[in-house]
Amino acid sequence: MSPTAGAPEATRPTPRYTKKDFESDQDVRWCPGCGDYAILSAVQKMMPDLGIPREDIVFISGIGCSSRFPYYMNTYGFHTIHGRAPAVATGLKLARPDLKIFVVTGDGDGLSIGGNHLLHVLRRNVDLTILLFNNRIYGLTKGQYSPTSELGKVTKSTPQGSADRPVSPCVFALACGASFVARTVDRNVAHMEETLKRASRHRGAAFVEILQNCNVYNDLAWNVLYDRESKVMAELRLQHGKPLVWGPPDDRRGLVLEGVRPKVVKVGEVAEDALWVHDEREPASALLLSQLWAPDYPVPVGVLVDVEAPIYEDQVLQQEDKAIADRGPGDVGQLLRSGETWTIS
Amino acid sequence: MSPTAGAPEATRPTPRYTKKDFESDQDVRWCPGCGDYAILSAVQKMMPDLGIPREDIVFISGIGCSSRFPYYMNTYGFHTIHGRAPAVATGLKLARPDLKIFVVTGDGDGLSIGGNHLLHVLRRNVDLTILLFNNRIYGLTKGQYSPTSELGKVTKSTPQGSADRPVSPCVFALACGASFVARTVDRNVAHMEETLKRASRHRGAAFVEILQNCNVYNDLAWNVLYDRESKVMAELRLQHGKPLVWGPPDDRRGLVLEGVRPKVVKVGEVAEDALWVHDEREPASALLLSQLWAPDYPVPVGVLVDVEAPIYEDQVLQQEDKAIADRGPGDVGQLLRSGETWTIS
Amino acid sequence: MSETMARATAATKPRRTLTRAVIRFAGDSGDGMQVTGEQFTTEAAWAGNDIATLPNFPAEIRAPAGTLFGVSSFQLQFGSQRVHTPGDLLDALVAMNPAAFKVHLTDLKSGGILIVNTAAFDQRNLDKAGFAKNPLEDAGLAEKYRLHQVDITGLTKKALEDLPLNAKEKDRCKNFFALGLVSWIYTRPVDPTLEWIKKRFGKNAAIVEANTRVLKAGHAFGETAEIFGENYGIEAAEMPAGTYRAMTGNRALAWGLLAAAERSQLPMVFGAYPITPASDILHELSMHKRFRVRTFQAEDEIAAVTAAVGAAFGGAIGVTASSGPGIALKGEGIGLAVTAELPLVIFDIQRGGPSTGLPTKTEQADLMQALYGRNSESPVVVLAPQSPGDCFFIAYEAVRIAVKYMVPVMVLSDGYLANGSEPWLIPDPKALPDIEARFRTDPEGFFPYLRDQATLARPWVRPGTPGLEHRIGGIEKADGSGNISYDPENHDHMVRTRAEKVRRVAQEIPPTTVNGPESGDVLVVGWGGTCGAITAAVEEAQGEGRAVASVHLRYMNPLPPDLGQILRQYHKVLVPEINLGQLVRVLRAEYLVDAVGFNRVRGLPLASQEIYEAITQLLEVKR
Amino acid sequence: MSETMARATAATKPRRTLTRAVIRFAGDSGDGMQVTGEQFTTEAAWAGNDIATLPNFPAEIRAPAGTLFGVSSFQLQFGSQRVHTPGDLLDALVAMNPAAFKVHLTDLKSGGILIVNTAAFDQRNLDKAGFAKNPLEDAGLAEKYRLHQVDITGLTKKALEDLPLNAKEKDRCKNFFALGLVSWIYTRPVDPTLEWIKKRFGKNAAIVEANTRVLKAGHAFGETAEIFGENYGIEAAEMPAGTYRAMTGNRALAWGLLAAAERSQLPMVFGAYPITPASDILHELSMHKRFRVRTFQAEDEIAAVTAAVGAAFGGAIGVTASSGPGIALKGEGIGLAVTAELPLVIFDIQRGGPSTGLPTKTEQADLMQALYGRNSESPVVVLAPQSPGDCFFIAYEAVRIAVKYMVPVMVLSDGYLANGSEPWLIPDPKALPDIEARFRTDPEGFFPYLRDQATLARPWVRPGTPGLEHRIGGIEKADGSGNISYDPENHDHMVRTRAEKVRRVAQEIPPTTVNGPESGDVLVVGWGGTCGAITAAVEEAQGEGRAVASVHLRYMNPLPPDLGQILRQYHKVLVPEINLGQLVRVLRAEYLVDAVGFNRVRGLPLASQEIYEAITQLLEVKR
Ligand SMILES: Cc1ncc(C[n+]2csc(CCOP(=O)(O)OP(=O)(O)O)c2C)c(N)n1
Ligand SMILES: Cc1ncc(C[n+]2csc(CCOP(=O)(O)OP(=O)(O)O)c2C)c(N)n1
Ligand code: SF4
Ligand code: SF4
Ligand SMILES: [Mg+2]
Ligand SMILES: [Mg+2]
Repeated sequence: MSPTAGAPEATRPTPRYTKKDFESDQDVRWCPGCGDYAILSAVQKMMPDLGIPREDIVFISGIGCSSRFPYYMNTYGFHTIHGRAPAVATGLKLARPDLKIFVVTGDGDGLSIGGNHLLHVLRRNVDLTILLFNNRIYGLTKGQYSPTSELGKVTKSTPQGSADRPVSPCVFALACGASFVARTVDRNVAHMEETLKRASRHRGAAFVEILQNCNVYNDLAWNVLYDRESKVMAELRLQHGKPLVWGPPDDRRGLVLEGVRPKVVKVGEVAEDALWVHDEREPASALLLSQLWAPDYPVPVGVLVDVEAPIYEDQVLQQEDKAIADRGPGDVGQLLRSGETWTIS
Repeated sequence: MSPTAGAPEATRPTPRYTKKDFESDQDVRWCPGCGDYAILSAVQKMMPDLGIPREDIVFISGIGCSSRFPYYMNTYGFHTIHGRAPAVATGLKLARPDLKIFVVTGDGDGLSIGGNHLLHVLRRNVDLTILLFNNRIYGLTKGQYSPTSELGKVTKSTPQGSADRPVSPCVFALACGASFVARTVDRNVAHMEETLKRASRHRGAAFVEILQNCNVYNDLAWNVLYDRESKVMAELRLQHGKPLVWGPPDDRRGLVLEGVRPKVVKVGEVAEDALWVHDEREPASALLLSQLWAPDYPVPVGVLVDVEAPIYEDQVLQQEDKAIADRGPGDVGQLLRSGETWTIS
Repeated sequence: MSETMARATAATKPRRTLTRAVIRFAGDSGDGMQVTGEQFTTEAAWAGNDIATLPNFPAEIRAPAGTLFGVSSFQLQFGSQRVHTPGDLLDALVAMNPAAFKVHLTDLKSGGILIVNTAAFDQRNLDKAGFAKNPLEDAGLAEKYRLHQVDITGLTKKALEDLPLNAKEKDRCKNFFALGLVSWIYTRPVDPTLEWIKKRFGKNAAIVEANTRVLKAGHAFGETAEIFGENYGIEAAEMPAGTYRAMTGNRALAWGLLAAAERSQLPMVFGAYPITPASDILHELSMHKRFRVRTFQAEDEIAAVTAAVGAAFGGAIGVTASSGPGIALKGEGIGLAVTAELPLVIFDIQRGGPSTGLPTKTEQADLMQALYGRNSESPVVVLAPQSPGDCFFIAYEAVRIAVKYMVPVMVLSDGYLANGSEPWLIPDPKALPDIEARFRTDPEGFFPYLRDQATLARPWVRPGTPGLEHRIGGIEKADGSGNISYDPENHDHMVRTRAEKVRRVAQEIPPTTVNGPESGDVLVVGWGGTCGAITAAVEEAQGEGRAVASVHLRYMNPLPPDLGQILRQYHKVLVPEINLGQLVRVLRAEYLVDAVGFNRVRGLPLASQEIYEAITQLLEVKR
Repeated sequence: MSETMARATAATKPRRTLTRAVIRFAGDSGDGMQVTGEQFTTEAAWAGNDIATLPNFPAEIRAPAGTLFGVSSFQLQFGSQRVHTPGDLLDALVAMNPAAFKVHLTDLKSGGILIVNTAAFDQRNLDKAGFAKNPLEDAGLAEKYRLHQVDITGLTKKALEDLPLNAKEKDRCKNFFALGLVSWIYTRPVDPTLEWIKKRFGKNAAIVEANTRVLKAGHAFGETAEIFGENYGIEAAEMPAGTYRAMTGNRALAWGLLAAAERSQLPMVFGAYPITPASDILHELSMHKRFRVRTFQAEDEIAAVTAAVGAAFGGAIGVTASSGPGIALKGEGIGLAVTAELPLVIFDIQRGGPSTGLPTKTEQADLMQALYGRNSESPVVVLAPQSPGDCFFIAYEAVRIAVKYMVPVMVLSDGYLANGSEPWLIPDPKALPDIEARFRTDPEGFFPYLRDQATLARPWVRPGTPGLEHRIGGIEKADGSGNISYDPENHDHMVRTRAEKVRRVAQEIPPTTVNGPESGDVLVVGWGGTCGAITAAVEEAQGEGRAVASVHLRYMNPLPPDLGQILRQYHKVLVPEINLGQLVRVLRAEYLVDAVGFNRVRGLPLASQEIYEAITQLLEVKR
């Protein structure tokens, strides 16, 4: 019997959903003002467009404020343990390749205790949509620095400043071979929806870093992208096949490559075709791009990479089908009597 | 009292050592023909040149054939548990910044169960020399595929071939912010010694991937770099400040960059200055370089990156010194009476 | 700050003198109930009362205002006699909003004082709390309780009218109105709070002024308002002379480590990964870099414990702390310290489980995990503090034993001890026992697994010592040489040696103190944070002439050598625990006594009343 | 392959008939002793003997030739009566080199057969084994044992002179010379081995020819050489009629899972991270993709167990396997399954510990970890197979219970059961009990924590089922609704409910079989791989008319309901375990019986002889 089957409902016509259909009956328990609210509503809003029956959708999370997410989605959900959501989701996907599975994690859950699982789920390219809420802090435990906190970060656990350099979620994901990597911002609802939609439609492990505000323990950590002034000069909207340009209409900037070193130029001061053109199909270039950050460079926002790669569970299924095609389905009765046996009468 | 002190021997003149001085009295228990033997002897040979008193040197390892390494070094050594050597070494370094600490790990120990610790020790840039013996297999457990095994690898646990794509140790290390990353080969003793020496002298986390042969479970996995024929066309020796060229004298090849895409050219068919010049001070370019592999590209061997970065324990010590400079050394008697107290008579 | 002042407080209305009172402040997470409770605690402490406190807050960081799950509360009992617990039922309850009212009213004694902030009882809040109608309109309420409806919000606003603060800032002061009022009712001196306000808000004059005014306004309100007929005095308790401070369990654990580091002159590395309710130990220690105690916020619990093991290999004191789920992850790392025979201290601040469970609630269910939560025969020493202040001595003792016996020591605290506080008689650090850390430096005849005959400890060697280079690891070792050994007899010998080494720690255990008659009908055996509740219950039974005694264990493994003997002196043994019966299983297996458990697993401390009832029931069974 | 053939074997020299024999093949890791032993096992099996085997190999992959730690051996006992163990002392020892000679000679009975490969006793090998002089030159040797010095290497070379193989390839055949010789000595049929050679080396004719020749040469050597005066016949054992196969514990566990998957028609996900001695379960299952059992080699043990939990959430059977150190890492993940109340099966193939310990040696010291190795009250069902073949039924039973009660089930096997093999009467899969997996599909009145009244199991729901969308997690839940709940009484209720659910599994336990009189002087209680040794010891005592019986537990938690009753029927209770006394503690705590342990922790199975002695000692104490 094929475990991939057994979802006859898959054939039912998918109902026309609205955002409301994805809101659960649970009280939302985040702090007032938390960026997580915006993310929740963006996710709920884009869900209907996926055209997937609600019962075929599962949200898996670890532990953290961010990981409370599944309770608020009117789908199947599992709030698991700290850092392990990618592994739980991998097991679920292996058992049920027919399901649409989201993983929700945080910068601590996904990159501190859970860093290793993130590496391997991306390497395996399991077909999951992974949302990492990056607020550069441990929220739920009341404000210790996280692996994405800036060097010298003063927190409860580092009164004189943290002593370690942060890791960039996108750089990390790309180095782990993620087939889809994007970055978006909690205060940019339209862009979030757009990005989440694309991530959800990608086949394979899709990783999205969502810059999220923890107004209680790390307020305005992403202010460079919130503040009207700084934003125009700091936000680089990625568009496939388009040159990497940003800035106010009267003062457009662009990127050119000097060898492997990206350089900021004023648009117009260089030839159009000298500008670095964004190519989502180029992991190597995405890896360069993902290393850019303000103030020296703009902050790339949008889809960094979107490529096809072998999907773990696809191959597992192919191997099964082949084994069965070659030698027929398993039969325990036969198996027990296979190989050397002898009879005593 | 400063824990960094208490090593008065540090002032003694360092004895003139020979290789023998670093050989322990333990029987070496690797399989005959194992690449680990060559690595052991290379390490023992380069030790005297470090000019560090033997008693100030510690080897920390996890579990695996490779992790048996410390037993064979006549220094201090600790064969810990699977995957945790970087964490053990971090604690040791925090307690004893005066020691020279090596970490020995394998592709399974360091990148499977231990991947997260590797990420964080590199991110923190703890002053450690980390040697990862990459044989693309689990040796000690008798031959299952590892995170560096090629896709489709047939092993005991994957009779129909593995279903996940490998991670590159060097790409991973660079993405984690390693301040020194190099690659060398067990069958190239001279190059190993040279590379290990440089790694040992680097301050901060130095990561060396050693391509190692497991002749029992994964023989000749690196044959492209062993075989005389293929080697000349496959091995790219990195030299700081020199163009990236390789190949036999009569058929030299080189790399040029087309945008961010490296391209193989025949030396001479392009202008000298068009060739991509290796710069160890350029992590971004190292990240590009580290992604190259045979057959489409040569395999870079040597030092990929060597930069200065803030060192975790240095800053911890600075914070202590500052705290003491500002407010004097701690005194428990005072502490207990600090803040609100009241007396009952 | 002189005591004379601590006593002074005007009282023109009639004052009744009580021996003890139990009060609780309850409101929104945002209402500052924790500060209010802590300040009242300080005031009572200054007045010389004995005190026990019980903070209680939601798992959510800042749950939406007005919700039931967002309620935060702080309870304390203070008295002129020894106070063992925060108390069971309340003499007074302050409810800042309907949700707090709903959640906590059930704990108020009938006839108890009930102060409500009427302003908060509007439709929105009533809905959020799920009240169909305003409960204050229920006439029965005023009959059952001494109800005081006070517009705390409004009175606070009024008191601050002319101050240059925005509405939100003003509203934030209202908790101090409640504090002032309750301070008046129980005639506790507000001086320490006035001082605290200065210290805390020093930089911001307006805020200092505002809080000061509101505090005084609340106090004056009690004095003048018609509604309060009388107030209450509670004499200073008979407490040992000396200088006191308020002490919480987590801080005490941290300071105990500092004392051990200072005395032993050893470097200390504290590796931890944040987790409720253990995080504050990391926070506290990281503020004391002057002691050269190195805090390491690791990437996970496994890194935290193995880093501590690495530090121990380097000749430092390796310490790690977590709560249940994190301790579960440390099992393998602890096992490494067991076989490497290195000193290691592990703090387990127990919380409600299993799994994530009830992160902010207390429990005692990790005893079995402490004893057995590792593969194979992997013995460690286990200690348990019996009060917040005792955490200081237990932490120190843990280091002393770990170093002397080269063994891991696990300390079982809990969420109640961690956050609860008590007046603590400040000890003289010099009076603490010595910590014997002798490093081997002599190469002559050295082997890493040679043993001290008294303790069976192997030599501790600091890397850097010439001539002592050696290698150890997690594989079984030949006793003496420490070389890898697969020899069957050696393995059996080593397994027994590691067990015997832990057993030898019994040498360190002082004679067990029995609270009550040396023999009798019922012996109550407890451990950890239930000490106060058990003592109160037992004393109550004793007061009625029952032949009941109690023993409270601080050494859980090994057990005190005299314990078996003591157990046999009583007809019945009762073991109250906040779990399903863990110590009771250990005692039954160890001594074959028919000990029975009293178990409630509610995420709350046990009430002395219910323990008292369990005792009396057991006495009846006997007859 | 007909049995008649299995009986046929020429015998012109005098043949003595024995009832049982214990023999051991010992040599270098490279000498192929495991294959030799396995093949001899097959031969004896075909001859209808009952058998028990004990492979024993070094932790090193291929330790350098000739070293003591590089010695690999394979022991078996075969007989015409029921064989319970691989045997204690040896009737015959084959030593392929000096190291093997040194390590194993001590186990040979005086008067036993000793076959040595003289060619290997050269200076280099003697040095490596630490022999000052060649022990074969010691005259005493031939007096104490029936010594046969055979130049196995040389004779093998000679037999292959004309074959187109290099020296190394030829030398590799020498183990089959020994096999042929021993097959002749014990008149076991070589036919199955000849068959095996064809199958194994089929592609390479030269190798087939070589091994065949050498095997026959060895056989002929025994027949013709002067040195062997006689050989031995061992009749077929009285075994239940039916078709048999050789079965090892790890394969039996894997096949038991396949049977459970087939019967239940549930998908199965097996998550594991390689570790000795559990890896072979992963290897075995990964060869059976036709059963759609999905093996997942995870990045670590935590991912392995949590992936299994994820699969269970998806409506599949989630299984994970490891050994002690890996199980220690899984504690938190198992706790998640406990509170999520999902079916999960965990195999713990116990090995020597603590920490890395003795990876290739056996032990029974993870019982406490299985019961308590998690934070808080986190009960799981624990089962233990009693023989290699029993692993099949236990694995199946584990799935059945996990699914029926929505609970994690831990199976405690060990290195001895995992690699040891026995003749196994092949069962009819259809005769296995049903596996009741009923998925809830009706939205009407659904809540995720509603319970079945008989089992207390909550409903299992497959994501994809319309109208049953729900969310669960590791935080405490309100019974019924499954919503997050911090309510104190609910928590107490849930903690007790999870415990009660595990207790209810007692309904599944058949009446305990007592091997011996229903009351008497000594009852021996065991569990796991010691079954054979205990049975043999008890039968020996019974044979001498002692009032001794034994009970072997397969259900460790909950314990059989009738056990307490049974224990009280004997004056003394003896509990032999390969640990420092774990089950004995459980029995003492549970039943307050003064059970005593017999404990040897050597990484080896217990010898029936030593258990027998422990029994007799206990009998004396009584008198
Ligand atoms: C095993 C374990 N260790 C530690 C914790 C405590 N803990 C809960 S959430 C968290 C970090 C959360 O940070 P992040 O993932 O960034 O989530 P956020 O709250 O910031 O959204 C920690 C350390 C835990 N619950 N379990
Ligand atoms: C906690 C734990 N899990 C699993 C193992 C089993 N194990 C030992 S070494 C190893 C992998 C070794 O691979 P690698 O690091 O590549 O070392 P190699 O033997 O190839 O040098 C595994 C899975 C273990 N010892 N401990
Ligand atoms: S603590 Fe921060 S991240 Fe958590 S809910 Fe509050 S604001 Fe959001
Ligand atoms: S198994 Fe492979 S890696 Fe291990 S010792 Fe043997 S050859 Fe070396
Ligand atoms: Mg965060
Ligand atoms: Mg390897």
